[in-house]
Amino acid sequence: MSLLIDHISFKPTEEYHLNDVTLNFNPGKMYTILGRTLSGKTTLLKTIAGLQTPDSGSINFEGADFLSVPVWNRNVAMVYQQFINYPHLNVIENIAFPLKQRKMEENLIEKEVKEAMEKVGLIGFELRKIQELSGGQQQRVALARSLAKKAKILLLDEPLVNLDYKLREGLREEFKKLFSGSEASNSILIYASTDPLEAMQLNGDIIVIDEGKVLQTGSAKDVFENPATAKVAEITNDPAMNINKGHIQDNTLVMNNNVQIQIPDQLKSIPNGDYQVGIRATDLYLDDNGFSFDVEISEISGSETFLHLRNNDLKCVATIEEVKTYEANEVVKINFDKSKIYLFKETGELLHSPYQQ
Amino acid sequence: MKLKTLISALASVLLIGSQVAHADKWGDQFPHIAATGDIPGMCSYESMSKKDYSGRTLTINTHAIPVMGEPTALHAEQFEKLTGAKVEVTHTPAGDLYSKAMVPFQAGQAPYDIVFGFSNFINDWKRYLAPVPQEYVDQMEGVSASHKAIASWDGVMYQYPVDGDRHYLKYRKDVIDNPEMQAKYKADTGNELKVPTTWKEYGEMASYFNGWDWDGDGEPEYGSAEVMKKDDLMYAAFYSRSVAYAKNPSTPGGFFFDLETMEPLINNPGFVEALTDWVDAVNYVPPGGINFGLGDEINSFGGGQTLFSFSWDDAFVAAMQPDSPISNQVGAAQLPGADKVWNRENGMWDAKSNQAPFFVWGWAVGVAGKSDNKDVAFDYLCFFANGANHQADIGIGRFGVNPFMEEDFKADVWTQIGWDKDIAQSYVETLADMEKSTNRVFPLRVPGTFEFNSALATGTAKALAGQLSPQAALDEVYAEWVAILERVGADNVRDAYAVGVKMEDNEL
Amino acid sequence: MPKLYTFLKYFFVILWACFVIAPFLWAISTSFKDFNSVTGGATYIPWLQFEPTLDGWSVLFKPGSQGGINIIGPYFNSIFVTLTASLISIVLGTLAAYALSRYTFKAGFVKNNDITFFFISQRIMPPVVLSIPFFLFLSTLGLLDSLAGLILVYIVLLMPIAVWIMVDFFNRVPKEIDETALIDGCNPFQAFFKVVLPNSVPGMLVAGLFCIIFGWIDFFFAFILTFTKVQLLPVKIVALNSSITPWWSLSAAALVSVAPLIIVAFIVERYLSKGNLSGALK
Amino acid sequence: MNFKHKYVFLLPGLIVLIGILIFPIIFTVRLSLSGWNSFNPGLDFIGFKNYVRLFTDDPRFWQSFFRLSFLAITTVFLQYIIGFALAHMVWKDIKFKRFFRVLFLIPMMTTPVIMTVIWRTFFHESLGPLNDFLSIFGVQPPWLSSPSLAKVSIIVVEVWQWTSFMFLLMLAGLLSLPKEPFLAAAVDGASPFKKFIYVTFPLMAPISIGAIIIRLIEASKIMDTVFVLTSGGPGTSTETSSFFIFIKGLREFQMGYAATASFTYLIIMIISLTIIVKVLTKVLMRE
Repeated sequence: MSLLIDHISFKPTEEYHLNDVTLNFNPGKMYTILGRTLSGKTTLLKTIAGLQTPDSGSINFEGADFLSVPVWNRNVAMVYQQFINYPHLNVIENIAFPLKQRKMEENLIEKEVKEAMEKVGLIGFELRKIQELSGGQQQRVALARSLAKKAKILLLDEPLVNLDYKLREGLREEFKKLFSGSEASNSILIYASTDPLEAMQLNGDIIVIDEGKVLQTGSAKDVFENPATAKVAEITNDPAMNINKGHIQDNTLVMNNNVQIQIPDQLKSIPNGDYQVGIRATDLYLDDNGFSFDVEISEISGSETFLHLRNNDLKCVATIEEVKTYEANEVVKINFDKSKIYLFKETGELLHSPYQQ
Repeated sequence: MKLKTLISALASVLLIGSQVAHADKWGDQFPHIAATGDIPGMCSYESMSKKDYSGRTLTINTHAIPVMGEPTALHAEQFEKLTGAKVEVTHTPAGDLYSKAMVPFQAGQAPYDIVFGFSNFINDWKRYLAPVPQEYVDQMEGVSASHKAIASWDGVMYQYPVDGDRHYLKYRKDVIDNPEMQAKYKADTGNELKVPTTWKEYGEMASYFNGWDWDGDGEPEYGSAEVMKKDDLMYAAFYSRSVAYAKNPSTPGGFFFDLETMEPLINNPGFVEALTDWVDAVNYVPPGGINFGLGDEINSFGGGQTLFSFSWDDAFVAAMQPDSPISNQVGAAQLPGADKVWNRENGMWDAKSNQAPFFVWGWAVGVAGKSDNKDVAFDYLCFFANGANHQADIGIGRFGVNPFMEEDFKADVWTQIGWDKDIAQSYVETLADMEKSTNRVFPLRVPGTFEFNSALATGTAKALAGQLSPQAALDEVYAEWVAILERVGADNVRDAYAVGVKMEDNEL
Repeated sequence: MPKLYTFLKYFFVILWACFVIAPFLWAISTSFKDFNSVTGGATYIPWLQFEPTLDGWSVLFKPGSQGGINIIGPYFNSIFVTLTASLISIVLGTLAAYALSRYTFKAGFVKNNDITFFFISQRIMPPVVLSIPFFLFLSTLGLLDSLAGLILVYIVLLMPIAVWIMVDFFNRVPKEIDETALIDGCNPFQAFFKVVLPNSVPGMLVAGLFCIIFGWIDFFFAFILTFTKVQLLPVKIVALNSSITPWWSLSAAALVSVAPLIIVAFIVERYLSKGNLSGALK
Repeated sequence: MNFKHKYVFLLPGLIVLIGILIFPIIFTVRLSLSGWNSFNPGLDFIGFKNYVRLFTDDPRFWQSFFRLSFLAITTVFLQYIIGFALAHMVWKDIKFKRFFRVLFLIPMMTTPVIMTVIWRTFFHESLGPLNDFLSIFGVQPPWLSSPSLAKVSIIVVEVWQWTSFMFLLMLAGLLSLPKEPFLAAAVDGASPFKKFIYVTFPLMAPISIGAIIIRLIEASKIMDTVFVLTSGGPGTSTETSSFFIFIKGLREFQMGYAATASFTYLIIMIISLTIIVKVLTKVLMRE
């Protein structure tokens, strides 16, 4: 009963949109595809939906070849990041559209539509025109249409990204509720996102994708704690994990001439050599005894301040848990939470994670 | 067009008609011929009413309303009533008449049973036209020999004579014959003010009467209105000005080409002299006169704006309409001549006074060879030109039907519709004298006529606009003509041109 | 600055309005003149400067035998041909434009843009060039001098315009709408007819208006390809150009021929103001 | 998306167009290799004689082509500038907005071959209103009878008629612009001039390119205006390619040669338009 994607590649131009992707989705679970913009998330969803045909590879659903099934017979549902509805139809007609297309009985349609509208909280808006709704409401309509279909595969392509912060938080909670419901157990849910935080909150299986390639799959916790590569570490953190070249020599981690750290215990077993050193922005803190860094840019986000710092060729971002303005080129003292240091091989594979057993 | 004109013309016609008491039952039924009533003949109203063409449809392409277009439609309606045929008439601007018929002709089609055009289309069209049956030719008693000749090719008539129409001079009698003006002119220039007999005199008078208000209407008047617009009629204006200098009766054998060598003569000093005159004329035409087409010319002279004009009959007859501002103030005369004429045999000017009419005939009409209705078509044309219709038509200026039958050249015909006697007299004499002339030029009617005329128009227009000197312009035309001859074949052109030259040299 | 701009704005707009309207005012005045009032020099105000007459107008409705051109029949021919050809052009053009906007075509070096350019390039050929071949073509089909023949030719004339406008239009309609329709169980045809088409009315309206305008003002093909049975308005009006150019009836005819399109201008403006059109042209 | 259905959408239009046009185009090419004229109608084969004549011995064609380029580029440029300016002016608050909008749309709805007759009377140097008006200032410009002013007159008529086309496209474009960039500019306190240069104009670039190209295509066919207004005169000073082809084809009936000129014209136009599209895209889109 699962969806099997087998060695799929898609290369419409010079660059791969999908590069040898192999994945396995099971019903009743939520999958989050995490990747940057243009990493191939949307292409993957569209390929599953049938809007795009891969150049090679196969897709198998419920034991049958899925690629030969045209999109309109696939029984999938998809919600886009743009609020896509049918502008010439009102709310009710929009939600009923796929059901009518399926030639469902009138009274059954009515029931299903009502149910879906209740779920997304659109009661009272039945006869509104789409243009008369706010962005959030429009997206609810799109969602309701997807839910009413009771599709076996539900694809959500950054459905919240165009909404403002508060709405996003609210809707995301509702999503979680909706998809943990009993009827969801029969469907495969695939949610694409660029936002690592969102991915963590949704708490499903995470698929990290970049340049059309699947980099890592696993539970949210696992991917967060043990990113398979430096790239994954960058993608799964916001701000991206600071990754810099460094080398270990005689129990000292040398980042550059100025920044040299005594190696913590857990890294003692690592042999001397060149590595990529990673540390999350949240694991940097202000410390009068720390290293001197020049502030390049400082930006305030909510209750935090992001500092873009530089010490010679060493660049990093630090998240400071307070709102404070810094001048450019101001010198700040920064220290690292040594226990949170990641080490990657020069080729990028994870060598050491602070969460490693 | 002008309803008032129609009514007043009809009224005067009716008045005279009742006096002469010609009215008969056909005259009652068809007000157009009320003046004369039906005139017996092969194609009279009476004869036509005995034919039954019901169920037949005749299609005609004619000129735009009203010139030729209106009489075509009017006679079509009458013809329908008399014979039961259905006649569909399409109106086309003059410049497009040729192509409108030629395109289907060349495609092997005959969408029109009857096609109107100009006399000089005959060479291109004749192979697509049906010869006029002998019985129709036989009954054309009043049609002059030269008219029949020009409507025919190698003795076979292709164009049914319906219209005369030549170029001649029109002038303002109220100026030229005005003693005050004569005195004033004499005082200022030392010359006599009279009907100009040379183009030089024409130019001098036109310049003198250019740009000031000599008729006291508060607007300035000008010297001359002529077709200077680079269109399909421009060539005729230039040839009219050229004949005096370039048609030498002592050098027969071609005006446009030397018939023997087929060498174009277009850039010889005779033509260059004419073009030099014409370039001067730019100074005494109304503002914008260099862009005048025939319509503008008629508007200008007919509206009382200029002293002179020379082209087809239409302008004269239009100016003589009762409601015209210059009615009975215009005179007709032969085209001006020259004091010298080029002799291409000895390459010198012959210092003799020379004048030659340019027989640029007007409207011509033929029946398509592929037509299924030739019988109806010829009956229609015959009916169009029957005595009663013809006499009524020629008096209506906007109809553009001009005298070509012998009885038309009588002053009474014109005094009857309100012309002053001396004007009518000068008019018919002018036309009749042209007919008698032995030194005349017929328009070019050879394969590629349109190419030759178009090249000429382009060249002369460049000279008028000051882009080229007259000599350089005509040299360019010469080169073009040589190229056309080469493309079309000099022999083909010669064969056709010989027909016209024979008539010019009075050998026919 | 804003004050100066406002002044300049009104100055320029009013100046242009005068320029636009001047020939029409002149035509209105001229249409009530006759030969004598025209050749007497420029005059403008009837009764005061010249004696008005309806001759110029009556010519348009009298039969040829009375020196008129009777435009009623040609008027309806023009309307019929223009509307029919526009309609067919819109239908075919919209379908083709949809394909070019949504799908990828590739045949050798020919891609979507080349096909679009091919459509538009049909308007590069001057009518005079095409007239003879079209004549022979229609003659082979036996469609000369027929409404059907003219419509056929006008489709070639108008479809490129429809394609040009509709490709632009569809490019600005999110393709996710069609995709959603497909996902919701529509095959491509159903997606087009049930979802895309109802939302393309503004675009089709603009395309239609352009087609109507360009069809209505054509002279050349109508002139070459008809003889007697079918005459279109411009051809009939041009037949007023006789040896005497009747300024008065030509003026009246010019006004009569533009009249129905003024209604079109109002429709365009209305939709423009409502914002319906604005999405359609960009 | 890629479904077989795409052909069903594209092909009806394409087939109809090609079906109607294939014959005319092939015929034109074949005709250009023949000596078809009034005397010898028919598709004889004379090789490239016509092309040799056109390229080596017909300065008039090339002069008319360069004149056409001048007229087309000038008129389209003016139409664009004026049309854009007018659209910008009646875009927002102005009194009698709807009246001006409708009025500015009307000229393009007039049939050129008829409307130009009115213009001809308008420019008539002794009977027309224009010089009657100008006589107040004591000038009587020879609108149609001086080679340079005749070009100006043609430009005036073309600009009068087709600025409305630009106006419509530009106004529609302006009305559909997104509001956000303007709000941003307002927040930044940009002057109206700067707002136009940095916000309005870049946003209007794509529609500008489309409008200019389609107008260039249409303006290159300019023919009725010339025919009615000046017949190519004075001299040859206002002849354009279309007019030249018209004279050669439908007046002189040199069908073969006219086809040669047409085909050559078509090729030149397609090449130059392709280049113009590229250049315009570069300039206007600042790519």
